[in-house]
Parts: sequence; structure tokens; C-alpha cells
Amino acid sequence: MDSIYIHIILLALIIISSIFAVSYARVIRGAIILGIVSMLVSISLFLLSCPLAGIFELSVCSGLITVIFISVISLTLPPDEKQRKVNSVSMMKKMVLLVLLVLVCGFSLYMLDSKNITFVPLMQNVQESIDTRDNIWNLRHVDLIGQALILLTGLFAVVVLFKKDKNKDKK
Amino acid sequence: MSVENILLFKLYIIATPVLFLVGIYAIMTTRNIIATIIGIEIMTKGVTLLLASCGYFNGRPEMAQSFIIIMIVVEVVILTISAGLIFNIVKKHDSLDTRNIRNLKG
Amino acid sequence: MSFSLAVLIPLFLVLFFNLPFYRISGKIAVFIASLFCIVQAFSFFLPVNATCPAVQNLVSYFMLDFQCDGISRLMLLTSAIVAFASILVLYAMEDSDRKQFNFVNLILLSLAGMNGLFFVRDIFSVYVFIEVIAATSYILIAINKDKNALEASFKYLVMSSVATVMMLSSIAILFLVAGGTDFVTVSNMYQQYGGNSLVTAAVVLFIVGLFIKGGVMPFHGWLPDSYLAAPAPVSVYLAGMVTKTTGIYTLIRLFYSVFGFNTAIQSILLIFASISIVLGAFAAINQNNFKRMLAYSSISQVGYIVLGFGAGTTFGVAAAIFHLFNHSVFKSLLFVNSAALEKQVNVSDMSEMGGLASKMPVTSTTSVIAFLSTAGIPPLSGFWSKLMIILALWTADLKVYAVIAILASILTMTYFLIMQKKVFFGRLKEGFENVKEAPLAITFVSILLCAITVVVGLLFPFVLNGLINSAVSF
Amino acid sequence: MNILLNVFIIIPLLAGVLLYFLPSKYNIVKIIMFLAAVSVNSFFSVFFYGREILFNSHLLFRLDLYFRYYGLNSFMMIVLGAAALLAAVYAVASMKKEKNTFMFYAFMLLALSFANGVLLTDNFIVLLLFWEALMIPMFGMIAAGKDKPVWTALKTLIISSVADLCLMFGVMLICAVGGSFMISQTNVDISQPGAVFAFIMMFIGAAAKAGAMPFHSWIPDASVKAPLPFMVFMVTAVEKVLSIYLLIRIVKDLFVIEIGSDISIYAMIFGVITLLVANMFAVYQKDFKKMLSYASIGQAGYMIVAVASLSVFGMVAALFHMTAHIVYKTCLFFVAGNIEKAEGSTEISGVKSNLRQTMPYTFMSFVLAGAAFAGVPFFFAFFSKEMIYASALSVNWAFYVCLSIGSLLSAVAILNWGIKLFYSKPKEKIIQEKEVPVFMFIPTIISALACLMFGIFNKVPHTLVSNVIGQVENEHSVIITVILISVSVLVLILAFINNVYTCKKRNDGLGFIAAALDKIKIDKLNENIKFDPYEIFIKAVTKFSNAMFNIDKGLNYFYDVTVPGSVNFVSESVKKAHTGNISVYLLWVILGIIFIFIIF
Repeated sequence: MDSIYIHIILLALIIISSIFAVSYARVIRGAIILGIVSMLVSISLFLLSCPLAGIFELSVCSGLITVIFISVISLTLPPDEKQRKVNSVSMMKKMVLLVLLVLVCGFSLYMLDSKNITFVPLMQNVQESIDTRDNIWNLRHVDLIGQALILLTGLFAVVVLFKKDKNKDKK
Repeated sequence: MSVENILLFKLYIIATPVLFLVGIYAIMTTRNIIATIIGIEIMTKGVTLLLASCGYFNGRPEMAQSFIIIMIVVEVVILTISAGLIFNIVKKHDSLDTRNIRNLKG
Repeated sequence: MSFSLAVLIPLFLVLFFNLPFYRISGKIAVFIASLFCIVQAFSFFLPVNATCPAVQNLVSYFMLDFQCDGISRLMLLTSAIVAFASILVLYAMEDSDRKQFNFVNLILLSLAGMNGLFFVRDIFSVYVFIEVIAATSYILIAINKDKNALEASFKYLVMSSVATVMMLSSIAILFLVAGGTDFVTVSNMYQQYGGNSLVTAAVVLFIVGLFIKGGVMPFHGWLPDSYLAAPAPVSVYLAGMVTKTTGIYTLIRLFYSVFGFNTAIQSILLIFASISIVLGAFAAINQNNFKRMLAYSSISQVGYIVLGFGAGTTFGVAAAIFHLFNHSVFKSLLFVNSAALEKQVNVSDMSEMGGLASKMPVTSTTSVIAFLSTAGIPPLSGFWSKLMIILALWTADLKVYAVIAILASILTMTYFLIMQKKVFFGRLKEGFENVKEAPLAITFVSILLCAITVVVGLLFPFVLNGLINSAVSF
Repeated sequence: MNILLNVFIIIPLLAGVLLYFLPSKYNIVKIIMFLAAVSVNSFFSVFFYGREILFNSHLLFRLDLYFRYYGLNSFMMIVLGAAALLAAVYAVASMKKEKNTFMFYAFMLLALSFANGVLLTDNFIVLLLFWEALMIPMFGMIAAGKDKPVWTALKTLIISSVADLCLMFGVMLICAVGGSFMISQTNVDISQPGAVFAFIMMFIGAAAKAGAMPFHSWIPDASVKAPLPFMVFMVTAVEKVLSIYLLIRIVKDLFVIEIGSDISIYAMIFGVITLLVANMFAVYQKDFKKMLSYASIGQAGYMIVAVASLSVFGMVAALFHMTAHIVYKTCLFFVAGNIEKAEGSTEISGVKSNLRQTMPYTFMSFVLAGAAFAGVPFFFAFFSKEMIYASALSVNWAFYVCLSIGSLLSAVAILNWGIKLFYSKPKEKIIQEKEVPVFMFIPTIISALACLMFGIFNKVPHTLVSNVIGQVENEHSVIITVILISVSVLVLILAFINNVYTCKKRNDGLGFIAAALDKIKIDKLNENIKFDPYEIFIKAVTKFSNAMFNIDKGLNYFYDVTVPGSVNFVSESVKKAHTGNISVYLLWVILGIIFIFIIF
């Protein structure tokens, strides 16, 4: 359907923006760029015919996670000027990182081709497309229970970690 | 499988390790704890991409979707826990520097 | 004990505990949780599918009753024992009601996750349940929110999230090639496409992920810190069960039922296992912190389990499982003793302690028995499992590794003897005149665990065909 | 009747043991018992003479000793019995006052019983048993000396045990090759593989017993420190008898060797070396008893040469010479004992008074025995020496020349001592010496007379010996005998002139012989310890033990320092490796992955 170029562009964008997200001295800018990266990922998900996953990614990842990041950053006092200078990674070094990464990509591409990995014949017989919703509910009972458990742990995490200790214990 | 599909497939297969490397690099070199969390997030982004592409290429996108959805839920919880940890670490050390979480040695 | 009972009951218990309008007190929660552990332990001895019909239809909706085979039943038993031990230690150590309550809930959730992991038949669900256990243990480590615990928990989080990313990517590739993620399809695919370099890369990534979670030597960075910094009951639970289930049990489950054995993977397992045995023992020798020394010793014992399992034969798998069971028991016993020491003497640096045997007789005798069985001294259970491992290696004519295993047990003996001399024997340090024996709960647990090691050691023939044959028929 | 054979072993054994453990207040009883036992032994040896008995007795602790009593060992036992009797009488007389005399008597009896055991038995193992057992009384007797010379006893023990080791090895080989443990049944041809080596080993073992060269160094030390009867009985009688008996058995019935074979040549060279070197040392000795002991080693050399010539005539000569040697050597030792009793010491400088006047009888017996020793005609040893010369000549003339030189040296030595002892002018004023007590005197006179009697009527011993070994007509033509006799007379005259000549020029009476020897610097060779094989052996042993000690120290160092050190180093480095920060741990993870891909 859509040609291959869109995919390539998107992938390139994702990689570049993730590099930038990492290398910014001020973390707030990093968090924002991370949000952008997750948006790009959700777009590519749409392209790879997984709409539901895309929506989820968009709403949860770019939304909730960025919010959490911003809140954590605001809760903790921003690093003062001196400290920022100390841990500000100069742009130049970032460029080195980029070049390094491009090299790695090239090398792995080459390696993939050269070793002429006998490509696994991708499954041709496409099953009748079960709708994701009942897929999750009928086939993935077990995982749902897993999700329930993990959500409860999340609940307790918040209870334990974020609640201020009323009685400041002696330590 | 058409030729360009295989090419595309190869692209996605490479995208994940690249993002993985970016994440690892971020965790190892940063001075700021929150950057480590960002590094982890980038690695998970890479894996979601891989999952989606696998689903797309082997003709079972809906299964891939369910995997991705469940994975996102799990990741969110892990992230909240890490945020809580960082919150407390910063409260204790009142500085975001990664050097002060190195004192468990030997 | 079917899947639903093992997982759902703790889930309902947690929900029951946190009912909005009625908040149950910590003590009762502890009591109920320990009751559940006892039930789970004894469920091991019930026949496999004796579930009363009443409960049956109630939870029929979730009835995903898989025929759980021997290995999982054995793991159920071990997890019940260790959870019971940690809850009792908690009861003795912690006094604030709120903390006790949180602690018990988290332990129950983690237990539910573990039971789920033992029953699940799908590699993606394996990932999910591993994440559940991991998440709970992050919080458990950091429950006291002191500086070291937070640092340790953060390190554990970062390392295991890296591991998770690796595992997930390998699951994705396997899913790509196999089209489905449950064990059967994946194993069929593996038979067919085993040779393909992409698939082997995926398997390798999965192994590395599990090594990080299990704390095998080169990937073990987080393990000593988290055992050291975690509060006493958590370190018992962590050392006893978590690293073993998430790391080693999943490895055994995958290779036993999904991927068969080929020499390449086997050589990886053996090499990393022997590295972790030898370096773990060496690192443990010069430690002066009691818990950190125990952490390194558990790394080397995990190496033994992987070594046994790496032999490749079903006899090797049985030996690994048996050593896993034994190790969980006497390692948690050692950590319980360290908890007792911490409570009574609240000094964890071994060089400051001395001559405590006179003051704390039970703890010292049980720790003597524990480290004798770790080092593999005949009458005790540790000896039999190490013997089986070495026999398995010998019959699979991996003679070099068998020799390494034997020599390393000498190192084990050295660092335990050093510990015993520093902590229990020798002259009583001046500050400890009025040191009493540990509280009843802790002593009861250590006696119980010590009894298990001795009984398993003595009744080895029955244990062999009763417990192990059911798990792995060899 | 056969049971009585056990008498030879049981009686002296019992007497010895009793004698040792009886409390001291029965001294007289003990002496009587001692003399009785010895005389009974010699009586029975005569009583049994001429019988041929094969008998297996289980008497001694159920141990079956296969006795075989026949001509050869009957003759040997008679000689042994007689020598024992003389030695016993002399011992009783001379050792009355010393401290541990009864210990000495007990050991003497033990030695007698064991010697009889060796002679009687027909089984190799039992032979070895008694042969080794002899060492206990030997050690005891030396140790019973005046100031308990334990070191000399130890030296003796070590040397003789080394020699016995060779014998044992030889016996083992011969039993293996011969196939049976009975002496009478083994008859091994020398060409068989192990036989040559067995022959050499046994020959060395037997010859060493008599004091052959490398194993001789204990005899001179013992002669000075040990009590005199030990030298008389043990060294001259028992050692010589046993070694010659075994040598003859080896050559006659154990091995089948043709006469001229090169093995006998080597054996004879071995004997000649002992002979020459011992006699050279004898000339230079400062102590009369030391000179006598070296001389006896020299005579052993004679006997070895005789036996090694492998001819029946040679064996008869050896046996005859052995008996002659025992008689005159005993007499000389008795003379030495008398002088020591009177003068206090037999050192060359210690002779104070003019012994000719003070001890006329001792002087007379010295003259008789000395003449026999030198080989003067019509004395006991003359005839046997002639036979040895004949047998040596029959093999090779070179041996005959060496033998004659040897006898020249011994003649010079004895003449020199004769002059020094009896004709030297006393330095201090004459101290009136009365003759030695009677009992000490009787054995000397008897043995001196025996030298003379047997010399004149030498037919009696000759017939005795030849019908024991085997009749041999004197196939040597008259001319050869005449030549032999003339040469030996010439040798005697030469020695006499030498002594007379030197009286004026050098006061030690060695004359031109000494000048000849000085060139070879013999005396320095003998005096310094370095040459003595025993000292060399001991030094080597001490060096070896030092080396072992160092190795052991090294090992200890390894276990105590290096092992714990390395273990600590490794554990410390592993500990330091855990720096605590995440990036290091992640680095390890990446390295691990790369390592895995390398393995794959």
C-alpha cells in the first residue's frame, strides 16, 4: 500500500530524535523529545497495521509517561547553573555518538546481508484476522491476570514510595 | 514476499539493536539519573517497533497488538516504580547526580 | 493445586485485605499469609488434580487448568517454604503495623506471580509474570527507603529492565518465525528452523536476559548490592526464591520443554556456570560483610545449578532441580541467621562480631549445618545434590567441568570456615555480653529449615524417587 | 642321632642368653658355663667328623633349618671350635677385670652358634638369616670394648651390612636362576643370563666378609678399640672361615665355570689388589695390632686369589692357608695381647722395657709365629703359600710376581716389628716386668707350638684338607716346586738384609723398601681419611640429606605463603572490580554478549 519510503523516513526520524533525547543537558528538553519519539513510533505502528497498539502508544506513552517525567523533574529541584555546565555533554560529543551509530547500522546491515541469513520463509497462510479485542480476551486470559497483578503492584508502589513517612523514623 | 518487504523487514530488524545501543549508551554515560530512565524508555520503544514489525510481517498483526498493549501496561508500572525510586533517591541525596548511587562497593 | 487456585487465591487475598471500608491489621494479615503458604506447601503432597468442585465452577471462567508437571510442583513447594520463612522473619523483625501490612501484600503478590510463572505455557506470559515478580521485588527492596536500599533497588531495576528488553526482542523474533508464542508451536518451529542464525541469536539473547536476572557471574552486578541493602525478610525471600525462579527456573523450563540441547548452547551454559562458581567463591572469601559474603556464595551455588543443568541429560536436569531446592532451603536458612544476627547485634560487619556461639547457640548450630550442606558434606542434603550434579557431568563425559565443581567446593568450605570463625567462634567481643538468643519466630524458622536440610539429607533414597522422579523421570 | 646336630646351634645360643641374664653374683658359674659351652661345641665337632648327614630340624621356633653335614663344613667347624676354645681361654684370662666382660662372652657364644648355623645349613634363606644375624654379636663385641667404641661398631655394622646386601642380591638372583632355595640342588651354568651378575654379587659379598679391599676399613679401627679376643675369634677365625667356606661353595658346586675364563681372572685381580694394598699399609702402621689387622686382610687376599684360580688344587691351597693363617694369626694376636697387658699399649713409641729379657716366652712364641707368618720353610704357612704360588703360576705368571712381592712386604713388616719390639734399646730405665698371668700365656704357647708342629708334619693337615675337597695329585713337576721354594727363600733373605741394612741408617728398619714406597707416598694415602670408602659414603649421605631438607623447606614455603597469598590476591581483585556503578556492570553485560557471539 504505502511505499517503503515512509517507513524508512520514520525509522530515521525515530533514531535521530532518540539520540537528541539522550544527549540534552537539560532533562526537561530530553523528556519532551522523548514524547515526540513515542509519537513517531505510534505513527509507524499505524503504518504496520496495528491501529489499537498505535492508539495505546500515543495516549499512554507520549501522554502519561511524559507527564510523569515532567512531574518528577519539577518535584526535584532543577540542577543549578554550575552543575548543568558540569554535566552538559557538548554537542560535539553527540555528533560523535551519531556517527558511531550510523557506522553500527551500516555494519549490521552489511553483516545481515553478507551472512545471507537464510531468511525464514515468513508465514504465508495468513489466519483469518481475529479481531484484536476478542484475541486479548479469549486467548490471553493468563496475561490479563498478569496485568491485574502488575497493576496492583503499581498501586502498592505508589503507596509505599510516594507517601511521606508520617513518623520520621530514627534512621 | 516481495523484495522491498524483505528490505523493510531488515530495516526493522536493525532498528531495535540501534535503539538498544542508544539506550545503553545513554544509561552508561549520563550524569543525570532521569536520563537513565529515558534510556530505558528508548529501549522499550525499540522493542515495540520490533514487535509491531514481526506482527506485520508474519501476518498476525492482532496478536502483535495484544503483546504491545500488555507490554505498555507493564512498562508504565515499571516506570512509575522507577520514578518513585528516583523521587526518594533525590530526596535522600537531594541531587540528581548518578555518582551518589555508587557507594555500595566491594 | 491447579493454576487458578495457586494464582487467584493470593490475588483475592490481597483484594480482601485492601477492602475499602474495612482495613485489616498487619498481624492478622501476616497470620493469613503464613496460613496460605502452609496450605500451598502441603498441596504439593496432594494428588495433582484434587480440586473440590465448589471452587471449580466459581472460577471456571478463569479455569485454565494446565497439567502442571513435576518441576512446577517442586518449585511450588520451595516457594511456599521460602515465603513462609520470610513472612515469619518479617513478623519477628518488623514492628510497625503499616509496614507489615504492605510487606505481606507485596509478598503475596510476588508469590502469585511466581505461581503463575510455574504454570504458564506461553513465552510471552513468562515475560509478563517475570515482570510481576521483578516489580514486586523492586518495591520490597526499597520498602524501608534508606539510602542503600534505594540505590540497590535502582541498580536492580536498570539491570533487569535491560534484561527484559533483551528477552522481549528474542520473544518477538521467535513469535515472528513461529507465528505463535506458546511452547508447543515454538518447539515445533525450533525443531524445524533450529539452525537459522536469526533464531539462534534470539535464543542467545533470551539466555543472556535470564543470566542477568539469575545473577550468573559476568552479568551479576546488581545481586551483591541488592542482597546487602535489602531489609532482612526481603533478603531471605530474594535470595531464596526470586533470583532462582526468574533466572534459573525459566532457563530450565525453556530448555527442558521448548528448546532441546545442542552443544553450542550447552557450552555457553557450562562456561558461564564454571566462571560464576570459581569467581563467586573467590569473591566471597575476603568479604567482611556477612550478607555480601552470602550473596557471592549464592552466585557460586547458582553456578552449580546451571552447571548441573548444562550437562544436557535428563539426569542433569533432575540434579539441577534438586540442588535448586536444596540451595533455596539452606541459603534462606543462612539469611534467616543473618537476620537474627542483625536483630540481636545490629552489626553486619563480620570483623566486629566474635564468639557469638555461646550467646546464640541455635543460630550458630543451624548456620554450621547450613554451610556444611552448602559445602557438600555427606550426611546433609547439599552433598547429594552436588554428587548428582558431578555424576551427571561425569556420565555426560564433561570431565573437566566435574573436576572444577569438585575443586570449587574446597573454596566454598574456606569462606564458610572463615565466616564461622569470625562470627561465631573465638573470643566474645566486649560489647555483646547481654546478647540474647534471637526471638522465637526466627529461631523456629531456622530450626524448621535446618530440619528440612537434615531430613532431606538422611532420607535421600525416598526423596530421590518421591520428589525428584515426579519432577523429571530419569 | 641327627637331633644332636642341633647341639652346635642351641647349646652356645642358650649358654649365651643365660650368661647374659644371670645376676652378677654367679660370676664363677658363668665363666665355667662359658668355657663348658665352647669345649662341648668343639668336642661335638670332632665327635661328628666323618659322618654324612642330611637332616631337616624344626627345633628353633618351628623354623625348618635344612642341615647338611658333610666333609667340608665338618672340617670348618673343627677349626672354628679350636679357635673358639683358644680365644675363650685367653678371653677369660685377660678380661677378668673389665666391666662388661659377660656381655662380651654372651655375644661370643651367640657368634659361635650363628657361625655354626651358617656352616651347617643347606638352605639359602637360612644361610642369609644366620649370616645377617652374625652382625648383632659383632656389634655387641666391639661395643663391649674398653671405652664403649660405639662409632667403630656402627662403622662395622654399616660396612658389613652393605656387603651383606650384595650377598643377598646375589642369593636372590641365583635362587631365581637356579630355581630352588636349596644350596645342594642349585648348580647354575655361568652362561645363563643372570648367572654372571649373581656370581659377581655373591663373590663380593663373601670376599667382603673376609675384609676384601673396599670393605676393609672397619678392621684396623676395630683392632685398636675392640677387646683383643674379638680380633682373635671374630676377625681371624669366624670371618675368614665363613667367607672361605662360602667362596669354595660358590666356586665348587654353585656355579659351573671353566678354569681359564675371564671371570676368574677378574676375581684374582680383585684378590691381588687387596693383597698388595693391605700389605703396603701394613708396612707403615704405627700400632702393632693395626699392622696385624692389615696383614690379615692381606692374607685374605691370598686366599681369594687361591679360590679364584678355580682349580681344585687352588681350593685345597686356600683352605690349607686359611687354617695356617688362623693358627699363627691367633698366636700373634695373643702376643700382642700379652705386650698390651704388660706395656699398656702396643704403640711403636710405647715400648719401654727390653721385652726380650722381661718376657722370654712371649718373645719365643712371637719368633715361631712370625716365622710361620713370613713363610719360613718348615713352618706351618710355608707349605700352603707354596701351593698358592703354584696355583697362581698355573693361571698366569704375573699373579705369581704380585704374590711374591706381597709376601716380601709382609716379611719386611713382621721383621721390622720384631726388631722394634724385642731388640730396641729401652729409652727409660728397665722396669722389671713379670711375665703375663699363666692362663693368658698357655694359649699363646699352644698356638706357637701348633705353628711349628704343623709346619714339620704338614702332611697331617694336608691329607685332612684334600680328602675333604677332593684328592689331587701334585701334578706340578719337581722343577717348579724347586723354583718356588728357592724364590721364597730368596725373598726371605732379601727381607733380612733389608732389615739389617737399615738398622744403621734409619731407625725404623724399613730400608730400601721404605725408599721405594715413599715414591708412591703410600703412607700419606693411608693416613688421611679421604681415601677411606666409609668416610666418602657418609659424606655423600649427609650432602643428600641436606638437599632433601632444602627441598622440604621450599615446599613448606609454597604451601604457607604462595597459596594463601594468591587466593587473597584474586579475591581482593574481584572485590575491587565491583566498583558499584551501573555503567561498569552494563559494560560487563555487553562484554558477556560479545564473548557469547565469539563462542558461537
